[in-house]
Amino acid sequence: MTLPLTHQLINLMACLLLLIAFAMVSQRRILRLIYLFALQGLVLSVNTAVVAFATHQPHLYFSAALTLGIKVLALPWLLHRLIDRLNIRWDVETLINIPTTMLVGILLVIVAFNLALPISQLAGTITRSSLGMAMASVLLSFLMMITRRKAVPQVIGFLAMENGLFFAATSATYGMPMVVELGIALDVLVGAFIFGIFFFQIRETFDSLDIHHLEKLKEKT
Amino acid sequence: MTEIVLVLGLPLTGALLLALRGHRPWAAELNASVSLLTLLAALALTARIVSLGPQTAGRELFFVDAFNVFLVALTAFVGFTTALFGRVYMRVEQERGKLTAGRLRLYHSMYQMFMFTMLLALTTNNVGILWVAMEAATLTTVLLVSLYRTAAGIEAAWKYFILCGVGIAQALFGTILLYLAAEKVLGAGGGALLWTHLQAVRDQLEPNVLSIAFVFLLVGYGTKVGLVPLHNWLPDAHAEGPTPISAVLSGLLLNVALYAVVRNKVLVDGALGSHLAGNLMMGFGLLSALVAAFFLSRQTDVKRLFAYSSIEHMGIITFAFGMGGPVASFAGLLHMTAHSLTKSAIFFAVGHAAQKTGTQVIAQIRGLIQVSPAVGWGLMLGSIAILGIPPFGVFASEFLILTTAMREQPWATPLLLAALGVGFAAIFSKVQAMVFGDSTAQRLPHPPALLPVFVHLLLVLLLGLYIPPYLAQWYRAAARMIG
Amino acid sequence: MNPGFLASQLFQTLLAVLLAPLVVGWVNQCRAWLQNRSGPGLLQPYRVIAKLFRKDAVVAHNASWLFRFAPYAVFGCMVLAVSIVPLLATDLPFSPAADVIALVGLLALARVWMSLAAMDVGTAFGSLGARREMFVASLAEPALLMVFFTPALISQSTALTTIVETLAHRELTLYPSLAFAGVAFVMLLLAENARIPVDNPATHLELTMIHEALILEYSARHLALLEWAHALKLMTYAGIGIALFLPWGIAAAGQWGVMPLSVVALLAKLLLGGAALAALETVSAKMRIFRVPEFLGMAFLLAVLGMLTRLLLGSAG
Amino acid sequence: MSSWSAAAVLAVPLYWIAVGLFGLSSKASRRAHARAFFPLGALGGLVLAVAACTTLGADPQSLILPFGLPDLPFHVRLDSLSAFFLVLLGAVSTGVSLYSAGYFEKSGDGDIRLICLQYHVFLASMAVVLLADDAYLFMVAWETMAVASYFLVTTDHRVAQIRSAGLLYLIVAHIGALSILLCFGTLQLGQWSYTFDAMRGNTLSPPWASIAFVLALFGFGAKAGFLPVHVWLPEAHPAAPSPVSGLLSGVMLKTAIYGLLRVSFDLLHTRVWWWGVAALSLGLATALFGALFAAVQTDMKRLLAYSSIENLGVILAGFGLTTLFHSYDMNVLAGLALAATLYHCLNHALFKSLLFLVTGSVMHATSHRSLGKLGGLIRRMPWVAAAGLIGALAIAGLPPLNGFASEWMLFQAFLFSPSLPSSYLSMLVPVATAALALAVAMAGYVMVKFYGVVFLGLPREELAQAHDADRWERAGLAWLAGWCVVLGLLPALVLAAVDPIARVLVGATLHDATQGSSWLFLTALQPERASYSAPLFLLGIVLTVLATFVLVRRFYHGRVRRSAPWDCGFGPLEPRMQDSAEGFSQPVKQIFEAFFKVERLQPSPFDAQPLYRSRIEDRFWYWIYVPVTRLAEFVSSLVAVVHHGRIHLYLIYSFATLLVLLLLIQ
Repeated sequence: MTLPLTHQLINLMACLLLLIAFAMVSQRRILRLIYLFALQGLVLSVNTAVVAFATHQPHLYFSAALTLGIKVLALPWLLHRLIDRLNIRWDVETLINIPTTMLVGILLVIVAFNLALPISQLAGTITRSSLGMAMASVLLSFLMMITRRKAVPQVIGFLAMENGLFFAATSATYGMPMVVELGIALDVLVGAFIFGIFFFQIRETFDSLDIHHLEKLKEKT
Repeated sequence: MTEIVLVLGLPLTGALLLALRGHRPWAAELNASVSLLTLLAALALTARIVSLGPQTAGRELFFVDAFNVFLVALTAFVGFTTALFGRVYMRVEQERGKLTAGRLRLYHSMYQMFMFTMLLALTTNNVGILWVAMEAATLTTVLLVSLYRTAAGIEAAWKYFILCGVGIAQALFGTILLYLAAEKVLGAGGGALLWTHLQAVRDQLEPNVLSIAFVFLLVGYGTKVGLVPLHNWLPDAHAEGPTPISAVLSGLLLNVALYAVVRNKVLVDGALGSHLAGNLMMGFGLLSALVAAFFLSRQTDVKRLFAYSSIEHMGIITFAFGMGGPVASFAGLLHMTAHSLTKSAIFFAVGHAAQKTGTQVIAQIRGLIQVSPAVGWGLMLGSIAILGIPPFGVFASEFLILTTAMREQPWATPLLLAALGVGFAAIFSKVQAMVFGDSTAQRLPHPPALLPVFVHLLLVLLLGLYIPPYLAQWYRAAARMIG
Repeated sequence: MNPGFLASQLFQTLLAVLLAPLVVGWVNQCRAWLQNRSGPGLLQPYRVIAKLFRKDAVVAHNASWLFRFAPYAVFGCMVLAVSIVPLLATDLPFSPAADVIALVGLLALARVWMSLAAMDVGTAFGSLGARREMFVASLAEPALLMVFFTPALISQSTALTTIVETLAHRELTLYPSLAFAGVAFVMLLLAENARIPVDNPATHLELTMIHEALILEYSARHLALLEWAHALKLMTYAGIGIALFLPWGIAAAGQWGVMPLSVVALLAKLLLGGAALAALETVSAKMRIFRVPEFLGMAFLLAVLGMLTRLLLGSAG
Repeated sequence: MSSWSAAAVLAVPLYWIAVGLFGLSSKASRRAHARAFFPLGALGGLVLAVAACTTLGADPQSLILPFGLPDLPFHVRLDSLSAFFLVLLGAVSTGVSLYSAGYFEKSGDGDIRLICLQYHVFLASMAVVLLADDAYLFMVAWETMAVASYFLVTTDHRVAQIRSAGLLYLIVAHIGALSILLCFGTLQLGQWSYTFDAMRGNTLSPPWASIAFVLALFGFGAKAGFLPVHVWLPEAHPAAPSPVSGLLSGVMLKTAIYGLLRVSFDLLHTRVWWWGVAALSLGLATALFGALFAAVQTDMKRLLAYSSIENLGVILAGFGLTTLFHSYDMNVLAGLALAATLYHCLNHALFKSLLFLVTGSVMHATSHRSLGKLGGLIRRMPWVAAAGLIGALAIAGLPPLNGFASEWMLFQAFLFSPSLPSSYLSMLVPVATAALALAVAMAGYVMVKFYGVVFLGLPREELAQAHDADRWERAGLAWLAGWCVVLGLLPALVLAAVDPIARVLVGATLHDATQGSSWLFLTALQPERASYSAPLFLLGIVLTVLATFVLVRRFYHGRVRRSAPWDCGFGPLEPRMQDSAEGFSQPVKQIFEAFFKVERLQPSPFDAQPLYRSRIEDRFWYWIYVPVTRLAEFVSSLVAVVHHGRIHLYLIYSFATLLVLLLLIQ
């Protein structure tokens, strides 16, 4: 059977999301990471809009706009300014080698899909596979946070994870109730601000954003 | 219900006021008085619930029943006493030049903000709002952990932020899945996230989804509870933050996080009809208690020591709730109360001890009862209480938990025994060394605020010897709710 | 209790007290003969005691009341002990007051008094003697109890009277378990009465002496009492041995008719026993002080073996 | 009986707590304080003893107090078993409190107000332990007892050894308490039924009953100092002030015996024969161990502590024998063994506390604890010496004092055990009896050493300042010594007290077990079986001694010349030529070397000032405790690796946890 256009669109968006997640995992340059993050936000908001259109839920349009505002414009801009101020825009960080990361990523995707399978069975919504995708991208962002050695990329990974969650929320459940959406958005914003403050604190204390400075607190073995 | 408005509104307004004027000398008094008012409001709320039973308010946005109202009262109370303690403590810190007025303002406003998020998380009827509040709790405290701007402080705060943030993200995913399952039954819209509704239909929710959801929720909120192996932020944050914050983190935040876990456990058990959630919680609880006990013996920093002891006790409580049944749940609630009262009292005493000796290193704190008997005895009695020695309340709950476990989960008792034994030896050997012997402490500019310590200990003593009937009713009702 | 019983009790006690030095004398005499010496004569112990009583006592400066009281206490205990043991007649009025365990306790009491008194003056010899005495005793006492328990198991009683009646006044049966107990008893008798090979009362050699070191500080009447008590101790052990292992011919109390017969029997047994003891002492050599525990351990072991055989063979054992 | 006495019994603990609180609040000088409050405590003890005495043999009286957990108010019950131990507590505490009035006034260390509070809370908690009728109250009182005594032990907390002793004590006590807790956990039926009544109604399957018994044996054993959990005892008792040592050793250890009896005879119904064998062998091992180690101690309080281990071992052996008989339904014999056990509990309580008080006076007089420095005190402190003599003779098990009477009964009980059905068991008996006899004899050795070295001979150091005990101390000593004599002379009193207990616990009246016993005679089963009469005994000794004395005086009243002791003709004797404590115990060290871990520092013939030192250590320490601590350290070092400081690692943890759980629930 062929799905209606909107559904195909949603699935497409899901694939894009996952793709971007992979791209972020393998991306070395911070600046590009920020762009990718913005792109992901864009995909997210478009997807939200599509869902809104498909299911005629006006409040989802609002949510899409919110996403656009915060995740595509505000946060990337903020991060951009930040890396300028900390002039680390051309920072390149060495990752543990990409192929292994990729391989792990693939495994995660498989796990995620298998987990999502029963749920998608149940989900009578238009969403079938997108939940699995969302979960996969969440796990991927997690993986990214694990592999990064610098503060900023780790934060981006964290925000990307939130994107994945949002995607799951919208596509699997047509979005959470409004008040919750607002609350979550607020938290993300404040969180981003506090991250910013931290960057400066870390910077001025260790004059570097390298996390391996933050490994003093440990048990003496 | 005006009480709820007050309970939530007072800290919020207090936070705003202090954000503007928090650097003034009288800010500490303002902070304390706001907390006092909050406490009064919370008591009024409690009185109402005790008299009228569970209630919803604000278009079902808030729901207060026996379970969370007692946590509300506890939170407000510990918040108040901690504010009293912080009044003196932070003043000394400031005079020793460890803090500027600006940081003090941050501290005061964030303190009230933190109280607000705690109370919101407790009183809300909406799983989503609960999540929001939990996240906000992290955000409000993270800057306080790094208040001293020391390298260690920043590191601790960073770890706290990242780990809890990630954890809480898992919890969000769990919440989404919960919603996904719920809307099948309740239809889309706000209703599908409300306890009151979910409770009603919990046995119709799709078990598959809920089991996965519970895993995410457990890992998410469990991170904030400090369950091993998700606990790694906890000792750092407790050790590096200012002592009042350590007190409220240990005494309140962990409780609230556990509250979230238990709420969800109720739903999931209802849906699955199996004991999956309970078993998971028992496993985590045992693991936490055991690992924390073995950590204890290696600690050299007094606040880290008691942070690990918090992990141990959270493990025991989680185990109790996982075991379920009227007695065990009752014991779990009792242990929650006793633990947060005792542990905060201990942190008060430890704070003063650290200020007197100018260090947190156990090896350099000696003979407290020589210089200031009150601090020494406070620390000694507090430790005795937290180590589960009667007639303090912690023992009462441990008594119930152990005896019940011996009947229902005999396999677990050796592990619990090992955890308690090792923990006892580790903590008491260090505390004895700090309290007894010849002294290294000196005098302080301000007399220590020891009233909170002994008030807490007195209450814990009361819990061990005589639990007032209405309190008992309240515990029973809550235990019945938890099942 | 009727006067007859009381009389027989008094008679036995007096007889024993008066006879005790004679037994010592007899043993020494036999030993002298066996060693081709002409002995000091049977009555030598009496002479010694009499002489000592007539002398002036010398007491160390720092001796306390305990030192001067001890000889009386020891003598008293020994008299009591000898009057408990049924030498001539069973169920004497005093016998229900003490069974074998109490008897052992009584001997221990005497020993403790003596050791304390020896430590009182505070000389090297006193404490040396006390140490050795108490140590030997702490091994010998349990062994002695074990020895008693074998016949006690046989007769289902720890009362000497009952034991003697069971063993003597019923039809004659041979108890192999008693053989073990008998050997153990002889060894204990040697150890407890300061005889060779455990101790040698004839010397004051500090390497070996036990009993003599204890009483080194005593003189005159105190010494006399102690010597007499020592003789009484030997008498008591002899009596115990007789009661346990050759109980025939002991009268029941109050039977004056049989009494002379039993006196004769007693004397005969003492003669034989004394001679045997002397022979034993002559053929064996004094052992080093740290061999003594092995010696006593052997006795202990034999006594336990006796009990075990008794349990193994049941009523036949 | 009358209910006023039960009321009085219940009132005394409260009274004690009140005394303690008043003591805490009073501002009196140390002297006035001690003089004022401790006699009040003694009064409470006296009342308790008398009141409990009158309730002996009456039907149990129970009461429910409106405290405790919501569905579990405090249950209190006073039956004969409790009453017996309450009498013990009352009698001993009377003497000890009287003594303390004099003692704590002189001893400098510690704040008298705190000591007074802790002391009386300690007494009260022991009383409540004996009265409790539900698991919760029992545990509360039990642990309060431990903590109060811990604070008393660490009164002089500036000394490092005392701190470590207290720590060890509290740790062992707490672990023991946990195992008792689990024992109650097995006994309860769930759903808030923690009362002993409910537990009585609950019959467990043999395996569960055995688990409960083993837990109880371990838990109470940790308090009573049975092998291998005895290590705290020789550390804690010397560390405490002497009156406290007296209470610890005399009374607190007995509460463990009480608990053991309560659990295994009252709450558990099932009987398994091997419980008896286990307790019996454990007890005898403990007794021998204690006796041997007591023999080689050089510190007088450690010596007494080890002798406590020995006596508790003897008591445990009696308990084991009782269980053994009872498991084969030989109730009369069980009654006999039980009577012996309880009798010995009472005796040990009296003479051991007496001896600890004696050491207290000696320490005050000389400020020495080490036997190597003492000697000749009988001349400087006659009162204490006299009391000490009675205590020493009694604990050495010599007639006609009380120690002998109980051991006599115990031996009788042992002699009956060949009638056990199983041949193996009856073969076990000779060995057991032998071990018991050896331990008892060794006790005599120990006591001669103790008394001889402390009170006799010449002072090994300059002890000129030594002074006798003051009025209060004398009163306390006299009280305890007097009871040692009385209970020795009139065993019938004790039998009368024990009879109702035997009826309840093992279902046998002692009247069968000790037929024909009268105030004069103590018998086992039938009079011709075995009988012993302490009064006649004493009479005999006194008569003969008097007779000899009079006769000798009458006929040979020669002069008594004082002169220097004989010095073998080589010059003046020095005090140091006497046996030191090490010297006295040297034969034991030599013969039983296998039992000890001896470190000897031998001087070489060329040393300028030759130095000989030998240290005796407890092998159990190296067999059990060191390995356990090592294991714990090892595990914690493993665990510590987890907290490695790298945030990536932590993220991986939560990631892995998440995945594992997700896969788990699939």
